[in-house]
Amino acid sequence: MSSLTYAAPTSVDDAVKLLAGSAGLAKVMSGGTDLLVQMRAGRMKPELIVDVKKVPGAIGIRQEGGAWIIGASTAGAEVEAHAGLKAEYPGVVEALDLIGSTQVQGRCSLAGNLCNASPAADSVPAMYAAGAICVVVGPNGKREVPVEQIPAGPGRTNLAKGEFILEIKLPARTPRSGDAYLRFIPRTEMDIAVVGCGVNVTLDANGVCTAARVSLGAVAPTVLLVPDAAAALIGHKLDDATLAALDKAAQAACKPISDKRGTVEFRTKVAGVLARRTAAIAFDRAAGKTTAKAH
Amino acid sequence: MPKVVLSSGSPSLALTRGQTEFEVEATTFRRLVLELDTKFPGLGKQVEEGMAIAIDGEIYQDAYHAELKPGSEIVLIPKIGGG
Amino acid sequence: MNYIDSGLKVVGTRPVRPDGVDKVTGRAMYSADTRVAGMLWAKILRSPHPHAKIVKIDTSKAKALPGVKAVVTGADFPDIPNEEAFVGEGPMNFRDLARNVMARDKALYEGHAVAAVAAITAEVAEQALALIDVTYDVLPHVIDVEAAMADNAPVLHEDMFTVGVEPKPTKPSNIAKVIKFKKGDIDAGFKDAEVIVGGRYTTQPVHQAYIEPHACLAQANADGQVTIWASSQGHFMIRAYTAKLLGMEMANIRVNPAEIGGGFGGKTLIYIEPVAVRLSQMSGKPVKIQMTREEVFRGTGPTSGAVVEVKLGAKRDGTIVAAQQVLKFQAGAFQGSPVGPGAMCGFALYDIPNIDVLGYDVVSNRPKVAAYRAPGAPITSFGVESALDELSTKLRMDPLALRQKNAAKNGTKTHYGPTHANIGFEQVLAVAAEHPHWKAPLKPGHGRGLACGFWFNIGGESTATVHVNEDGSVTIATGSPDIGGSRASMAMMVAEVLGVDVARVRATVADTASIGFTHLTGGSRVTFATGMAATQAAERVVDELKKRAAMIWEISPDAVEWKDGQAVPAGTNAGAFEPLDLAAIALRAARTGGPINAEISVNAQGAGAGFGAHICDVSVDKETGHVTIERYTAIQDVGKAIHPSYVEGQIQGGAAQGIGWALNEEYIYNDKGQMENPGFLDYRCPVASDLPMIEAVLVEVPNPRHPFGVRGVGEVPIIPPMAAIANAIRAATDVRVPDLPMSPPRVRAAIDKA
Amino acid sequence: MAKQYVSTTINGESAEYLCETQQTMLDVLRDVVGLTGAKEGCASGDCGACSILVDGRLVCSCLMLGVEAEGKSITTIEGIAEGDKLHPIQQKFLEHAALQCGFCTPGLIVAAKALLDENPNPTETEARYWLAGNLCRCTGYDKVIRAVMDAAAVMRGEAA
Repeated sequence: MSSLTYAAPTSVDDAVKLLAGSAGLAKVMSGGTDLLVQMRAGRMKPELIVDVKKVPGAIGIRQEGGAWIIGASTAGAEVEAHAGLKAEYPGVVEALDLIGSTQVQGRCSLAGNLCNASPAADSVPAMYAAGAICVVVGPNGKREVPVEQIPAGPGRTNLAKGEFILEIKLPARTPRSGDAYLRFIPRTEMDIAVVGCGVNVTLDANGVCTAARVSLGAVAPTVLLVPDAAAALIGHKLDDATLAALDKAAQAACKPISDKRGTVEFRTKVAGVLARRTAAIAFDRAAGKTTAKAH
Repeated sequence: MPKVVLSSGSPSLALTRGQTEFEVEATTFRRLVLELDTKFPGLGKQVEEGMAIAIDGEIYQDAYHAELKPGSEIVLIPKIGGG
Repeated sequence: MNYIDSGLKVVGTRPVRPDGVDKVTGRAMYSADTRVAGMLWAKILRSPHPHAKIVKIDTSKAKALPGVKAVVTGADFPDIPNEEAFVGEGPMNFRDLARNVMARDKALYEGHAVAAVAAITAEVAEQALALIDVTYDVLPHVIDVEAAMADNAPVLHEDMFTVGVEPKPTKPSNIAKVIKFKKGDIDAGFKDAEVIVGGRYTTQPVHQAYIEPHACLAQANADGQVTIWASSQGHFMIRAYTAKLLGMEMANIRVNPAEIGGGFGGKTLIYIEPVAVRLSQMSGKPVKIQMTREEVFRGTGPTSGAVVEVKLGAKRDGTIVAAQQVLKFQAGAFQGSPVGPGAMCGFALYDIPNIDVLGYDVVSNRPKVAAYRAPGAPITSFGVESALDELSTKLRMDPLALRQKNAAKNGTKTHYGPTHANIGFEQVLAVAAEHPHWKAPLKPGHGRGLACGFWFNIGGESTATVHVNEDGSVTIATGSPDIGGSRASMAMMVAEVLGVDVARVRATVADTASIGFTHLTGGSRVTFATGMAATQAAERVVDELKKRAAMIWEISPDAVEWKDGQAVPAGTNAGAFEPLDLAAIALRAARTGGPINAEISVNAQGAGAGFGAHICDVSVDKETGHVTIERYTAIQDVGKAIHPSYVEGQIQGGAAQGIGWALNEEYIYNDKGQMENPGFLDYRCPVASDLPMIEAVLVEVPNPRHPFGVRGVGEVPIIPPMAAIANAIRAATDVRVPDLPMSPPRVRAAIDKA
Repeated sequence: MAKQYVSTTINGESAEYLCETQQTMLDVLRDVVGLTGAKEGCASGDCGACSILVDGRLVCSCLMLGVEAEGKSITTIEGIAEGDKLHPIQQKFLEHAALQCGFCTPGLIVAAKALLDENPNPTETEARYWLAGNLCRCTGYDKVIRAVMDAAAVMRGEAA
């Protein structure tokens, strides 16, 4: 009686063929923690679900020439358990770890979080800040796309029909670099970010910032990369003046809405607060001062 | 005779024509209800269906048998439920 | 007999509950777990509009869908006259109840049931709902309580005229009822006052948020007999209400109580049972209804949101001489908010000569409110206990000392009539004053708050049976659904009376055909009232056991004593006989007159009122407005704790619900009058990481009207938290947050404003 | 379309069933397999009452399709005790009165087992964050956390 088809292909080609060949709505499933909820609520009525977890490369974590390659469907719990990755990109790992509950961690993935294209997705600002590259496979083969080019708007991506994200690449770490992600929620767990902030910096020997990427979540239709906020950091130590400039730049970048999770005014103020707090952790990590969990 | 007292804001005042205190010839809750109805038509029914009474301070709900002493003070109050 | 000082052996210990293993192994059967062969699944169509005339409902397409077995709308139910009827559970407007279960001419809130379908699968039933064509004439709606009170507000019920005002109004209104309580002379009181504080406080509707959604299974037979499997806070309530709404005889309805997955007051009325029965009658098959979480939020009753205005007048020494309150309570779509108890509870804690309380029961286009733990009291006390904190600040007086100075004691006459007797408020405050938490130095940046609460507690009708089995073990049954361990406390009280090991006493909850009428599990009445019935039944069994022993020994029953679970001769001249225990007497039951058991029904009076005091430490992130509960202590007079662990559990759980109410829980509506957060993602109940350990301190001032000194304990603990936290935030930030929930945006805004 | 055939392992026993594609693992357990210990509290992954273990990893069965169980090993609350011998977590829930209505209890116990399998010696804070996905409305979590910490001690052989 149901018109829904499920497939769990074991090769990229089969997965792409299925996705490209489907007449109706075809959805890629990694963890399914968003997809199944949307289906249950009737917001999403796919005719085909392609479970890509059996596709080679979709699950697992490896390193190539210093760069990290994360299977885009790898469950949060598995990523969280990877000491090497966590040591170099604690911000990305902790951001993924913030998604949902322990139960959700058993299923959720970087690709799912990214392609659900919610502006409040926790792992996405961290990937923006880290300068992550998405390995996209599709009918025209493989292409590499900067993560910030994937979301098109709430619930929409720039992926073409038949395409899906196979892997996420995090660039090789340069010395004195560190990242962090913080989000604000009303409770201590289980909420969607009211504001999220990712910061990734590289320092020189004197602790002066030489490179930075700053991102904000839940303050615009998509996650934002905030060059002005990065500019406020580059060339400076993290002193009060720098923090103030960062706060200002972050607030200036906000184009939020008022909804059940926060008001425009609150989100804007908290974006500044989080930018300061996240930057402080990223700087400490870059300076090798702390390995402590950010939250 | 037992004395019936209504809070000066009680909805029952409409039936007692504003009287907040009056005596009733009754020895039990049951008798009280009957007496109230003869004295102020409708009041007995109101008490029986929607109210509890406090006899000398103690609350009784649906308790015909509850005894009234000659000097008892009876207060009519809303029935109490709970979660 | 009274056992309070009789050297208790079982009562006060902490045995494992009789239903425990079923619940930790997943075997316990809750509402949605029951299945029978040939069962249909039903789904309910709900109004997308908060206020709309139902012009027409066309179900023909739905009926034509293969797999659909029955479709019902309001027209398929008897129209009930608009009158308060008295059925089992007490007064209830069954016309309102019927129209809440299934709308007739009007949909009065988003989520109001308008039709239902029974089909071979849930999926087919869902598809059928989409085929039901409802023509609505959408009307202007009103959500806010004060907006609903305004003259130009859209009127929900053309036939509703405000009760309690003279002269009788001629124009219909959303104000269902005005209630007043007066004591002394309020104007003289305020004239006499040297310090006056006042405030306007608001609370949002919050849902009981029991984790088990409503569900039921109904089977109607051709002979008119109906069986229902459902969880609730009263299966006799389900029987009475279903019978009334369907015009059936109670004898034709048998309700089997499933294990209940939380209620907190929210399962003291019905939503789906009559619908399932009707669909079963029309289809000839068993019908199962299981609400989704979204339906629970949109379609069932939270408690009221309210506006609470408080004014207090005091002498410089802290003596409160005048207290005034205006309460505006949302009732939801039908009248019946808990403004009555709200108007009684707020000032019941204090001995105040002049009191004036004015309350409004107001309908608006929201789900009809249902009971929620101490209905009305948390709302009124949030205002009063916050204002008391303002008063103590203004007087530079310790907030606990201020409460001690004005605390109600035995003999204090309340403003609503009764005189307090056998209460333990002063004892509770004394314990609070000496508690290490109250005396502990504050950590930097932390703030400490105190607030108190009062609840009447009730008794009422209960039935219990005690059976001595053939081997001398004991089985007891009551009509009270066990919502938090009452089978354990029943077994313990009976074991105490019989003088046997509690493991030899097994307790069950009997269905409506197997035991006498028993009122709801609510109002914190079960351990008190049903416990009284169980105790008396056990006592009657003891009398019988003595008779049987006397017969065996051929002596007079008066010459037999019951000691430590055995019949023994009373004194030497009664004769010398070997003691007879239950097994020995049960063995001879047939020869001495047959089975040994007793059933007792009571209408228990003399429920002892409960008082509590909560101490709370918070820290506040001033940049984000995030509040963290750092330490929490709840002190309460519990009368006598039968099973202390479950008494502590009631207090800890009530406090946690109050903390959620205080910090994050609320119904959020958009301008279309639709609820925007009907799920656990955005209706934010506290999670484990939000809370510290909650220390429950049991103060035992026995209630002399109960054989074991029991008082109800379940309601009081939800009353103080909102004010305790608001007062703690005030202490930490110097900012008073008068509006609930004290969520981060609200707290940050309040800090910025100051 | 036709139902899907799934071959899997449930609580140590090999199991086969037919299910609709869109049926969640929770629907399958309750309505197809007949194991009703996992509860539906929200069907959106927000309450944890449907928690199960899939190849030892904690998940919400409402957020997984029944067809995904193919070739996996599923553990539900019904599979936590060994025969008639309760798991220490179950025993401690009883001793600490860590349940009132008991509806969230199966999910909490499964989640607690996953915690202690991974981290035999959690701090109270770690336990609270791990269990944050399991809503309990009755207990305020106090006795639940005490039961879990106590069970951990027993499993470490430090307490009775």
